[in-house]
Amino acid sequence: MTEQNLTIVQAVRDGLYTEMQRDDDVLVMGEDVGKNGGVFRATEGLWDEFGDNRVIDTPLAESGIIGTAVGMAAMGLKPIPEIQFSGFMYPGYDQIISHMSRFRTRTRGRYTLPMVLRAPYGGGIRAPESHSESKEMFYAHEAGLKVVIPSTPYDTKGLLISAIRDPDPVIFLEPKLIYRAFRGDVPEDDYTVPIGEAAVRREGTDVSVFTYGAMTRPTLEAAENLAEEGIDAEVIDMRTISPLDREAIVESFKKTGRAVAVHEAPKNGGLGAEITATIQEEALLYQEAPVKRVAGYDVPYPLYALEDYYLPSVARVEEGIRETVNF
Amino acid sequence: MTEQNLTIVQAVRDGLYTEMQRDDDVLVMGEDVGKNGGVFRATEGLWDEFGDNRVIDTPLAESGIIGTAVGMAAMGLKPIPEIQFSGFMYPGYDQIISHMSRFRTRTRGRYTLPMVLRAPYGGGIRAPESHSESKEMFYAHEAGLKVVIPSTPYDTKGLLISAIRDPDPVIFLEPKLIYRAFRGDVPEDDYTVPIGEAAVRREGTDVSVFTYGAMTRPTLEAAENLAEEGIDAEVIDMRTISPLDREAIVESFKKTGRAVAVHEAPKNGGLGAEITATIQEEALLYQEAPVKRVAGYDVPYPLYALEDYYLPSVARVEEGIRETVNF
Amino acid sequence: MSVLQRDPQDQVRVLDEDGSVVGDVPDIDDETMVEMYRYMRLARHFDTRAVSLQRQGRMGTYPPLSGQEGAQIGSAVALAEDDWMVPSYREHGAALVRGLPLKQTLLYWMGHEKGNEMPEGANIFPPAVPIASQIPHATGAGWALKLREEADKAVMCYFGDGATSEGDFHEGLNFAGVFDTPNVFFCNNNQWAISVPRERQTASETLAQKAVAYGIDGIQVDGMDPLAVYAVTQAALDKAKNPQEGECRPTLIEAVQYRFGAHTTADDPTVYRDDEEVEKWKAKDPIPRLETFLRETGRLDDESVDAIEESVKEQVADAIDAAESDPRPDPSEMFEYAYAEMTPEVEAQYEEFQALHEKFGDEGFLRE
Amino acid sequence: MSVLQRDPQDQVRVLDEDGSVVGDVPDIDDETMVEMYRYMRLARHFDTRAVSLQRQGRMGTYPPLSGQEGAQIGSAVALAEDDWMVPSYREHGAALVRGLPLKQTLLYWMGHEKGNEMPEGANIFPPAVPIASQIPHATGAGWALKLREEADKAVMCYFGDGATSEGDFHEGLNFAGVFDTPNVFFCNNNQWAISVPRERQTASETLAQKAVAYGIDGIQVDGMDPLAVYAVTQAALDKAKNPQEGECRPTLIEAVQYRFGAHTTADDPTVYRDDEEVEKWKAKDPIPRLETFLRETGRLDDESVDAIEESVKEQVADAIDAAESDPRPDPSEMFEYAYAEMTPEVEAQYEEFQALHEKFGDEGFLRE
Ligand SMILES: Cc1ncc(C[n+]2csc(CCOP(=O)(O)OP(=O)(O)O)c2C)c(N)n1
Ligand SMILES: Cc1ncc(C[n+]2csc(CCOP(=O)(O)OP(=O)(O)O)c2C)c(N)n1
Ligand SMILES: [Mg+2]
Ligand SMILES: [Mg+2]
Repeated sequence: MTEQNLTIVQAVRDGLYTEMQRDDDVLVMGEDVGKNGGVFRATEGLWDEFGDNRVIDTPLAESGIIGTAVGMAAMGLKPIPEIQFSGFMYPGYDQIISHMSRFRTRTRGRYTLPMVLRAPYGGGIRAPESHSESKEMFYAHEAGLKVVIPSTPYDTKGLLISAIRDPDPVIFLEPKLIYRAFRGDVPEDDYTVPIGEAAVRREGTDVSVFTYGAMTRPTLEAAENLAEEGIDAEVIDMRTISPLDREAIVESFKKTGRAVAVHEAPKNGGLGAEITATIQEEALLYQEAPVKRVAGYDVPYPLYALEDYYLPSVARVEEGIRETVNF
Repeated sequence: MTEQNLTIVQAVRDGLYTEMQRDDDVLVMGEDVGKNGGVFRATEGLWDEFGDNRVIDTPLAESGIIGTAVGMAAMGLKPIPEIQFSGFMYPGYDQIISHMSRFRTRTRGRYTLPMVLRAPYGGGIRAPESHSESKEMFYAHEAGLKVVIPSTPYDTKGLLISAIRDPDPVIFLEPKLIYRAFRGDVPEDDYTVPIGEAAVRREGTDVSVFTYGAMTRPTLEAAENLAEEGIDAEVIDMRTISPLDREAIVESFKKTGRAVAVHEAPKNGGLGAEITATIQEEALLYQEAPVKRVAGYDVPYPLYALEDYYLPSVARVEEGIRETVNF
Repeated sequence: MSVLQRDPQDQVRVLDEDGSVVGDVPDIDDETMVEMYRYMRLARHFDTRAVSLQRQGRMGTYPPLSGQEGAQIGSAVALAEDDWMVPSYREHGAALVRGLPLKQTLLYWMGHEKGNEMPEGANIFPPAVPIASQIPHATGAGWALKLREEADKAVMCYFGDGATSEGDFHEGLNFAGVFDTPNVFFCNNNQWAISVPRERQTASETLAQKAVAYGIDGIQVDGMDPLAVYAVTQAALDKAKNPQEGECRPTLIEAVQYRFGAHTTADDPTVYRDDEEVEKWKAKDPIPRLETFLRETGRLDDESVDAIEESVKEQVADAIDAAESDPRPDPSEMFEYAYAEMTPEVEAQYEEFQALHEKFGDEGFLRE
Repeated sequence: MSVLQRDPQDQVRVLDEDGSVVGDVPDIDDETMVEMYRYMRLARHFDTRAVSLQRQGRMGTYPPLSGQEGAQIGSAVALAEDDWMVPSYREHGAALVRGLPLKQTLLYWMGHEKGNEMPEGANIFPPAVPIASQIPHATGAGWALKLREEADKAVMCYFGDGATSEGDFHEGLNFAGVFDTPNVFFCNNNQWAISVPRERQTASETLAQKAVAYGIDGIQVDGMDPLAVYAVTQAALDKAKNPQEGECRPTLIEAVQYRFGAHTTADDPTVYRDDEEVEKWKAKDPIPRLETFLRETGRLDDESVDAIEESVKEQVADAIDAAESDPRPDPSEMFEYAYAEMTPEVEAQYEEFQALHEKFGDEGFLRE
């Protein structure tokens, strides 16, 4: 297989391209995805390649975008609506919660929705208000959906292809902070990375650090820094938020007995709580310290002058890990 | 103070009436709240009393209802929009998340939204699809909002009055399963029950059971049943979902060392996870058993023929408590 | 001039309240006309029985349709076999025409998802409870047909007057206009959205004129005149599939009608509306209107009416028997249909559930 | 005949592209006319500077307004002092007229909430980023005035052509129609929603005609003709406050115009539109148009134009200095403004933050 060296956003594009080549039922739709190639260029060139019927610029209406995609998917197409920023999924929230997640159950499988709802998510790019949302739990708390967040170019393409082929609706959130932050090898052909499986990004024995998306990098950086202090942290990238790879969580935790959860989403009701609860339920007896949550604060995400104080920083992650190891 | 013997839905009405009498800026709006008095009769008679300008039947449009209420509140009125069922808050979700929660932060307090968004929530009444939602975490995960769920007539009126007087926006979810299930003494005058304080419903020493809303009653029933088996459970009604009374959680847990969380909301990302995480963070050393979550399953809420299997039943709660005590 | 080229203010009618012809009778063969009548009788009788099942505690909340049979049957009969129908929650009558067995409708309102196992080829979407939320689905479905070059099929979407106030109405129709999708948007304006009257819903004089906002055609029809409804729907479906040069495919039809009964069995309409108003509209009842026309044109007589009455009763009784003797759904269904394949989380919860169920039996779960 | 009683297809104009009078010049005193011109120059110059600040990394993403000054200033000048304005994110020009200092606008786009500390009496809502979401707020604000018997004040809401596709546009205008609120809905149709052209946004011939759906008035105006915009807005505000018998208060104004520059500094319009198109619209530039008129009617001469140019430059330079020398916001603000009183949760997190901040300083947080 030929390898390419791609950024995450290029891997998104490559994943879309690959599946659109393979399967005529796959189409892309949303605001500015056509000629403009998406505001982040995630659909660049696709319109030239596949034309107006498969790369569709829509009116500015998120409920319309998601709702019509539901209708298309029920008819057997495989639409991939893009919402320009995850903070603009809310006007289409009813379609996600009341319909995307429930068509299969509602009809005992007569109608299913093989669709993928993509959106860039997360903070840190000095963007205006509403452009820095990290609210994956709004979707993880709703059964019937799968919620995927990649953190590397390889995973991005592989998970996206899995999502497109998944017979169930998938919410695919892309960490825009690292859309172009680095490159990675990505096979040119199609391949899949399974939904629902976490990845160990750094093996370690002292503490398990669970994270995902754009926080994976500062977490790894913190772990490397702490290695110099003699702390050997295991870093696990969850990759899928729902269904959560609880086996991976428990397995790592049984080894280390200590855990930290890192996410930019608000702490209250964030994935950190769910990870903690899982550890509780399945590995309490291994536990040597409280599970520490290093997360977004429970205040509205500030305008960008303060966003660095809001987001978990390397120092905060380090301190969280230290606190846990030294408990 | 004269006492009345009221149901929860009557206490809602009484709270609205009391505050509307006291404060001309308070008004009620929503679908069928006027002449019809609300589909659950929560606004019965208010239209006769206060007229068309303070008890307002609106067009069928939740984003319009919440969005215009935001505009009214920014201008200093105190609107109390009703959404007919909490499952119909989603079309207005953007207004809740992007605006209700953020006007104060956005303007450094120049504009604030003294509004209360009311909706009946929860399952168990053999209603059609979308009428049994228990998704309080969708709001608790968003900073800038307060989320209140009463479980007794007394609290209902007192918390509702607190919510109306609160300078910040409050989501007030009413457990419709027990709207008319029992009566309680409710003072005729105005009084408040503070937002953010849990209530011990049953003292006990063996295990702390945290619950709220409609699940409070089966939980208390389970606790009574278990008393016969020699298990002495403390039952705590959280009453406010956000901000959560973490002090009450920790205090009770330090006494018992064991905890169960009971809610009808889905388990994954539910309040049980947040309660567990809190215990972890603040009272790990007291812990003698995993925190058990007895919650809604992570599947779409079924049509009513199966809803009893979905909702935590007395037997399920009992078993959860037993498991925790016998760990 | 096509029936669609009228001013949206100008209501299309074929029969007056007495069943006399006041417009162009559409070209429908006799058999189909009688069938329309039979469907209306069937829907009406089903409705009466369903309400009483609910009263007897044998069924949950149910939304009656009496008064709206003309609009439902008249429009559904105009659909071709390959067309699709996207309903709200009140189109039991229209669904019947599409081949959804009454038993299914009963099961749905008895709280079984089984009711939504649409028969292959019926081409019906499941009922949508959140108001107007099905409208974008219909547009998407029509759009899918067009993208697949199957725009010789159309998708009809039903919704109420209240639904026109929701954002999804706006977004769904606007997309249809922009992408010129083969859709018919059929608004059952029954004058009430629960207790909120039509005038409180919007300040526009008609609902049909809202089409102007989307650059599509809008037309108002007497919704209690099944022949007028048929004519208008037929024309709209035709245009959706075969637009002439310069014509748009989608149409918004406002079918003016009345709900005779309660909004649902949980509603008490006497709180918010007068008997007088109800009586006024009952005079427009679509069933006697069509019956008079059919009798007067020799398509129906006492005998055939009696036979229809008999067969309708039997059909409904059989459906009720069948629904009530259907096995309770198994709790496992809750877990089975959430995803194509159970996720580990769902599986673990299913196992926990099974263990509890084994231990406590149904008594451990069922209330009362 | 009121200017509002036209067909929505019929665009109101006062000046043609060369600044010659082709309609009724509204009754505006000389001073105000010159002020309008000055505001437009100020807005244009500010815009140019703001774009270059962004390019130099001194400011974040910024949405330019060049080309849209005629619509913004013409409409805002028509507002009475007590009226309210509910903007989207592009109305820096209109906000200026309302008394929002340029420094505030800069601070906002530099990522400080301080920019939204609207001066007492300016009666401006904070910018709304989610498209169309401010429209229901405007309706609610107008409704609040009416409920308080202060409907001698009106609320003007700005939004773009793209915004008309959102459900909130529909719901907001529909409520305004039903409750007859003192509102003016001002659509800045600048032909593009980022890369999506007006024709892809909706199939309706005009945006103004969407008013028909709400039973309110709609009117299209040349949005690059500040005098026409003033006239139309003035008439709409008048009607909002003092409707005549049978008139509705709300009006939808479609101001047809063009965005000369990028959607925001993050956008590259050459990807999706031709220079030719841009040039065509640049010929309609509102600034020279008004300047010609003012010069030809003796209201402006070289000297006063130069003086305005000077003062405008100075004012913008001062504002930039002031904004850039404003202290960085303190991180504590994040915690302070979430609620009227910090909740225990926020307080605990604030304490945790403070401890970390003390320990690591800003280096523990700031990236790069
Ligand atoms: C989004 C949403 N909001 C509220 C409701 C509650 N509700 C059910 S039916 C109804 C009235 C619907 O009126 P209309 O659209 O005229 O249809 P009809 O019931 O008259 O057929 C309301 C408010 C709902 N189902 N969905
Ligand atoms: C709900 C929502 N969806 C998407 C966006 C992203 N976005 C920002 S501006 C814009 C285009 C707006 O176009 P228009 O309404 O015509 O206003 P203009 O920018 O042209 O002034 C889009 C899609 C947003 N801000 N809000
Ligand atoms: Mg209706
Ligand atoms: Mg625009």
